[in-house]
Amino acid sequence: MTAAEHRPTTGAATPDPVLAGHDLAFGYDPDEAPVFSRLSVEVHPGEVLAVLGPNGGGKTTLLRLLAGSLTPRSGTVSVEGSAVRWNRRGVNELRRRVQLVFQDPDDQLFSASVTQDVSFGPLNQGLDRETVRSRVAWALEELGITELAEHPTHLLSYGQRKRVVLAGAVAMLPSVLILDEPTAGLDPAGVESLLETLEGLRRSGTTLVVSTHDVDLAYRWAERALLLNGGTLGCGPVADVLGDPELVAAARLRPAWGPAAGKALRSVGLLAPDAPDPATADEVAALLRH
Amino acid sequence: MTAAEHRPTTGAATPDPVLAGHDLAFGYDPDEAPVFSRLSVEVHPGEVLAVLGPNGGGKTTLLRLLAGSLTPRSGTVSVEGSAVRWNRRGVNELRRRVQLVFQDPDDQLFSASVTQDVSFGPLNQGLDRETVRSRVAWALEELGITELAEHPTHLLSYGQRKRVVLAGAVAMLPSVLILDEPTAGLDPAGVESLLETLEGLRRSGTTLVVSTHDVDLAYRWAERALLLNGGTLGCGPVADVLGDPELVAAARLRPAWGPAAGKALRSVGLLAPDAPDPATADEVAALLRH
Amino acid sequence: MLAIDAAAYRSPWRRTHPAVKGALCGGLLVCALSLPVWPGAALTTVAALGLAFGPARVNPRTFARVAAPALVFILTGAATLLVSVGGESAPVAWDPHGWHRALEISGRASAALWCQLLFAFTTPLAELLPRLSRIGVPSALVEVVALIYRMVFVTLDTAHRIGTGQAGRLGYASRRAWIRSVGSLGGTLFLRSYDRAQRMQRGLECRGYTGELTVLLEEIPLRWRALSAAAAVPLTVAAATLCYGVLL
Amino acid sequence: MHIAEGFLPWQHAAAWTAASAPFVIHGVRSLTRTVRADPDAKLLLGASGAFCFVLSALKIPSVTGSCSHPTGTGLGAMLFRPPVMAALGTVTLLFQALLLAHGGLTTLGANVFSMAVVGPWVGYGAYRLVRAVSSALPEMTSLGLAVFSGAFLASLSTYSVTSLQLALAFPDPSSGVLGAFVKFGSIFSVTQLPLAAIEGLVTVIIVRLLTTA
Repeated sequence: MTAAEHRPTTGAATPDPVLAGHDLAFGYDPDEAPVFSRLSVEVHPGEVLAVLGPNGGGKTTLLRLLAGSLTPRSGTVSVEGSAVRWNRRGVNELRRRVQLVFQDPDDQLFSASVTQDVSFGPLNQGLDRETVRSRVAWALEELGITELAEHPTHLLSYGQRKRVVLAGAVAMLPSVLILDEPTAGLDPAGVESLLETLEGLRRSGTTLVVSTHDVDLAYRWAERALLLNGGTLGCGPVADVLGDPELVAAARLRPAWGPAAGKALRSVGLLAPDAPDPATADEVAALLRH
Repeated sequence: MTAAEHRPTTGAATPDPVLAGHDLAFGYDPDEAPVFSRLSVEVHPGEVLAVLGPNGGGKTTLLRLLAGSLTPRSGTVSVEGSAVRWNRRGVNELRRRVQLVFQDPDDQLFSASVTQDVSFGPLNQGLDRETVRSRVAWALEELGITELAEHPTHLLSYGQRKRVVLAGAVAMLPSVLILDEPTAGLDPAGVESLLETLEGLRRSGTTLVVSTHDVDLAYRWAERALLLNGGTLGCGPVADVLGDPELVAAARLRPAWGPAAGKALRSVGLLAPDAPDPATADEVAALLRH
Repeated sequence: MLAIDAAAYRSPWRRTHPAVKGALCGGLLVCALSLPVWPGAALTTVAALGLAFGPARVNPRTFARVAAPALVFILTGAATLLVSVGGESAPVAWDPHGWHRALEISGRASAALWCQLLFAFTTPLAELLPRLSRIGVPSALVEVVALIYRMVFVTLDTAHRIGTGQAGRLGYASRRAWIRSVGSLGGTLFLRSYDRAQRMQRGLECRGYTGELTVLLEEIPLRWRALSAAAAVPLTVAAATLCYGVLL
Repeated sequence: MHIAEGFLPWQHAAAWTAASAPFVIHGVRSLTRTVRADPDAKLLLGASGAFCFVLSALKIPSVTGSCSHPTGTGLGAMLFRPPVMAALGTVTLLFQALLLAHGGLTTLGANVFSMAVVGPWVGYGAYRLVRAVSSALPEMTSLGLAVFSGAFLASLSTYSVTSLQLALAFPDPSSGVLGAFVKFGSIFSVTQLPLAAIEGLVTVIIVRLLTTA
């Protein structure tokens, strides 16, 4: 579950990004100042990239640009090495490889039954019915909601609807899955169980980009973090970015307990200078007792 | 901001509750098992009571029962000492004194402008226009959104909408303000600023009942906590209830850092046995350096 | 949220092909409307209610609650037949034949109502609507109707929450407040619906939407034996009624 | 006030279905044409249809102290034009029959005729007429008057047609269809006249919100 086992890779020579935005500029209203300009970001294959920042800081806008749901005023988005052309064909090519799951599941659920809804994306990819059927079954299995296959969508709970929408994206077999606030509205147990599912997806090769307000969550799960507030405040390994109290404050976030406790423990010599920060309160307690 | 200064009062002889539920039972579907049965809760004047538990554990149901927006199958709700009668008149009397603010502000915003929306409740109370006008001005002032008075509601940000809805409840001058997940969807800076506002309301005499998933928040802000999962798991001063890892786990919540760190610090002698738990990572760090 | 809809998804007949239920309930409906009321409507009532509370396991309490408004309409409507107006003796008078007509019409209509409810309580719309394109309804219309069905629940949910919020602020405490509340609720719902459509547009575009809402339809095999068994019920009712007429 | 399943003799049910059919087919044609020209309209039509259904499920106060529901036909016609309303109204009535047991399937044609054809056209006509006549008045007054008349008359004409349908099916033994119409009309008018006025007021508030937002 924790990202500890993945972390060492971030220090190595970075592989070619699977998805990248270069010098992106965007504004919703042409008469007003853009949400951001000259924003660049790289997503490495197999990683979890957390995007953090205050409301209105541009998180959702960036995710939508990367998924082809908005067209940048300038700059380029590249997927698997080739730049996206902003015509219908180019955008559809991008959407085949990059799937965006919105925060509100009701924005993406349109069908009355779960199986019908999940089949929508694969059918749009032009797959034959038999392949679609097996994709749907696999996606439901992957999300742990096989038993909901025959359920009507309007009788599902919020958490279940979130999973159905995720299954709809997963069934399209994207290289990159972008999730806007996937844990919003879930209780802590729901968050844990969703994280386990997402971790399973990542293990089977999906790269994840996740926006969140939860610094602690990003800290223990993601490899790299992008701090956004109208522009990039910082981007790099979570320990560097989220461990920097000034950066975190500039992004109007609450500092994570882990780095703060780690810093304090190191300063009193209870933690080696190169050891990772504790990820939970229990780890702090163990170090103290030790 | 922290509740430290308020905590000592909880040890004193408890005053008469301003709002209480006794042996409440409720279920949405008459053919199915109730959400809970025989649930009792007391809210003391001037306190902040935090209600915590998993999604589906009955938090929102309890809040709605206490605010008269659901009728219990059995049991009584008493406000300021007198039991509520479940006829139209009795329920309206309850609603005059107890106001419930929903999690999603869009559920309570339905007018074209902020002033119109905030004046809805006071107008329904049958107050004359002059009184309504001054109530609205005062409520907007109290919520720090006087400058939004003439704004159309659909152009407000999420955080602003939350404040407008709060102003709409506050303008009715309730004795008790019940807030369902007031911090959900806000970024950390937004949470801090909302807490300051709510603390101001509490100082001017409003009792607060707040549901949340955030154990750390409840821990540092509320006096008492009620843990709910289909029934009461525990109710009492936050340090007792949220400091008990077993109770917190039974409510499927993430344990608060404060009590865990406090316990560890006490066990190594860095914190006096009767000293309060640290409320932030910085306090832990300070104790360690000390 | 909607009692019939929720019950239809729990129905043991949910997996039966809609055509089978259509043959059964439609056939019974034809019996109720076209056969002599006695014993046609009575036999239809027995068949429809027997199937509903027997094999289809419909909850009688829910059934009664849902049927009540329609029954009230039938009874008030039938009651008007008891009197006659504008006669020569008096402006309003009892119609001597009124009882007979009122009884006949309420017997017929209530029998028909049970057939309608039997179908509604056992057939989720989600499984009925997509099949409409197979019987020649334009696919664009079928897609819009299926969307309406999905969005009805989202909109109902919104309406319910806003209504609860208004009630909490005493929005239904007086008639005046009530009218004000319903008005602002209706307006808000329209704006939300519009907004919802736009957001769904964006959300579905990300899933490759280019104008067609094609989905995989769960296949329900149409069994001829089931279809003939279903058709046998109305045929039996019809035969019994006709025999009764011939014999007496 | 929907005519319940089986209440009309089958000949009447068939005749009203035939009478509604051209309007509904015209509405469906214009709807599919809209969708074909602009596929994005599909989601908007879906949302509009859902709105019509939910609007007719809202509760409004009635004279007896209990509550009733608005027809929504006037507002629908003013928002979406009568042809589209014929299609959306038919879907709404079908859903009401299958989800709420309000109105029947064999009586669908009769109900469509009163609620998705006559109501919308009368409401729309009244709205346009009053708008034209009151153009000299201040904009908000003119709009308010037109919207009230549209919604009030749409609701009232809907119930008048329903009464007429019942009268044709069950003529009075001594005074015929006219007497029966008076009979059904007077029973319904006790409740429906105030309801139509309330629906008019509610619709004015709705439109006012829509024009300011």
